[in-house]
Amino acid sequence: MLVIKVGGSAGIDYDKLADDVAALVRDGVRCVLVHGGSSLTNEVATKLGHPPRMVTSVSGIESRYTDDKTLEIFEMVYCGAMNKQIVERFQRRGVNAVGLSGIDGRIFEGVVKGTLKIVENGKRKVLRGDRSGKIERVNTDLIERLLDGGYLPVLTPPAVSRDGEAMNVDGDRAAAMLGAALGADTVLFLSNVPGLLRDVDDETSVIRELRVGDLESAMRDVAKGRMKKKVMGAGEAIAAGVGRCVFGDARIDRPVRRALDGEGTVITP
Amino acid sequence: MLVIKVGGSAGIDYDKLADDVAALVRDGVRCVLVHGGSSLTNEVATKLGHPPRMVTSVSGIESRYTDDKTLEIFEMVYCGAMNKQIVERFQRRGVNAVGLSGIDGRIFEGVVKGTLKIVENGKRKVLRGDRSGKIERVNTDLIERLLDGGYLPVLTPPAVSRDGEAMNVDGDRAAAMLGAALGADTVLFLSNVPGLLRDVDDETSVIRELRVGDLESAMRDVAKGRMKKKVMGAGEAIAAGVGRCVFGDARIDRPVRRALDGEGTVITP
Amino acid sequence: MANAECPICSAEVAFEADTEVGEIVECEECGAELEVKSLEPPTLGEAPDEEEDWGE
Amino acid sequence: MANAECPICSAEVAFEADTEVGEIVECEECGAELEVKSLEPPTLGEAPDEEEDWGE
Repeated sequence: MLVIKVGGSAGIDYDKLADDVAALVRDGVRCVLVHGGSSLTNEVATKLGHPPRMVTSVSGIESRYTDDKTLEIFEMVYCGAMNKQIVERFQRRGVNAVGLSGIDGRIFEGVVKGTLKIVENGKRKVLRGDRSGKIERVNTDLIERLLDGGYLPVLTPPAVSRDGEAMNVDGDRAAAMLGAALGADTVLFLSNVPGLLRDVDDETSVIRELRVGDLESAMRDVAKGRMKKKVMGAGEAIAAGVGRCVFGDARIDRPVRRALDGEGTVITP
Repeated sequence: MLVIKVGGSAGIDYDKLADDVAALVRDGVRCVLVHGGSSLTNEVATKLGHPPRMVTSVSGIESRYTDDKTLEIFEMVYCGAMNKQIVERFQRRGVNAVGLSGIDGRIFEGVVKGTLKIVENGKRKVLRGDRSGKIERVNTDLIERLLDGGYLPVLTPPAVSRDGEAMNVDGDRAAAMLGAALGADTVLFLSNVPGLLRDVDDETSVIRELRVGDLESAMRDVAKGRMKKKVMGAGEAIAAGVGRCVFGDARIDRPVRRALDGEGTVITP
Repeated sequence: MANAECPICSAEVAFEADTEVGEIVECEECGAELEVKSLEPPTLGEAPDEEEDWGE
Repeated sequence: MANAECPICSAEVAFEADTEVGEIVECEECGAELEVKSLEPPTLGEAPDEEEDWGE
């Protein structure tokens, strides 16, 4: 079982990804895809006159302040444009994909934060009405029904809270927990960087291997911004029994195959 | 088995609908919901600077000219905002809904038109690049898996062509064919009118009953605009074995229950 | 006024001043439904056949 | 400068000129983390506790 998380930032080639995953599915590999959509969301939100408001929590982690209006735009892009265009790419390649958000079948279930403590213009503030949250449970029944039926699940945030409210969650963390819940051998995190870079500005400075014990220091000293979340997610996946995680490049040919062969940052227990 | 099509025009109360359908699901009725989203699509398309272009075919039927950009906006609204907000309403009511488009699992499969013959400013024209199409087959395997798992399928256009391209289709026709494919006893068409009106401007002029034999004349003399498609859809559904179709009002309390009790226009073989 | 040749019976078909690309015109000789392919040079093709269909 | 009462130890807490609603301030007496509930009248409440979390 293979879980593949592909980012939503510019520069990612979804056709190359679809070619590679379609080949794996035809070889009988059970795959589940999780995708993002952040850059298109920023574009559409700005055009609709509700530009994204990124906030940095007091513990230094950046996230999108998700009020009701933002969540609707988030759903339009992640669950609408991105999800269905990725599903369409697979249908074109004869792979019967099924696109779902974490709300559907309560696949990603958790707790809405509601309030966030942020730092803005040097001031510490409390921010309410944030419909972001944390996943606590992955309900795999629906995914297993799809896999048994020969379908390729293509999943996306948002998730759902226990009392049924849609909530924005981090896609990397969702993929990590999904991998753990499905007992995946490998979880791939493909994005617009070749792996965890020692020097963010030098794409050749990929750290080739990490043990789960090294992640703490990698989080502190090396990982920046969104990569922090990927490292956190990978750590959790491996702690929950996933065989290995690989941070690979989603801009190259055969991105999945090459990540499986170890091209990028390979994290093992 | 009950198929419920609810329109996307303004004035429709999705909370009342969700209350009613949730009660039916709890009573053990197997339901499938199909929804539209036209009015929100027009709004978003205009804000994004790609206003909707409605065209009238040479045979007098109005439809949305769906170029690539329009299809993306269509997916954002139907599959993103509308679908997930309806699914969320059910999750809040403890009903485990699963939202899908016709591309997912190739539920709605058919043929892309590509070219359309329209009348515009009095001139007859050929219009190309129209990603609208006609459904020829409903693949019910995925829907049956969901129903067996106790999930409530919440479906939406677009559909998919044989070679895997997303295509815009009429939701009413999709619901009619779905009802036929699932062998539904009843297909409800709920919209912002109380039924098929003898006089479009008089909401009390609901035609209470119609036999499938009367539909031809109803199409010609009574049904206007979108209602034409509903009448066409109903005729096909009944011809394919559906027990009855009811055109009911989606703005009232208990809209499903009251349509099932015959409130609106009831069409029988 | 520009003229173009009917692709079916090669008769001369006159374009109106406000004829547009994509417009459907009829050949007065053979009655075929033709589509204006281009204005410069004036070219006609057979119009696609009638397919009744709707979109949402 | 406006003052408000600390909800924990009722000490006086001074607001800066640019203090905003929602801002987190510390009570110098008991060190509690407080949230500025309103400016007119100046009111403080306990700040929600630290919950580490991320959104996409």
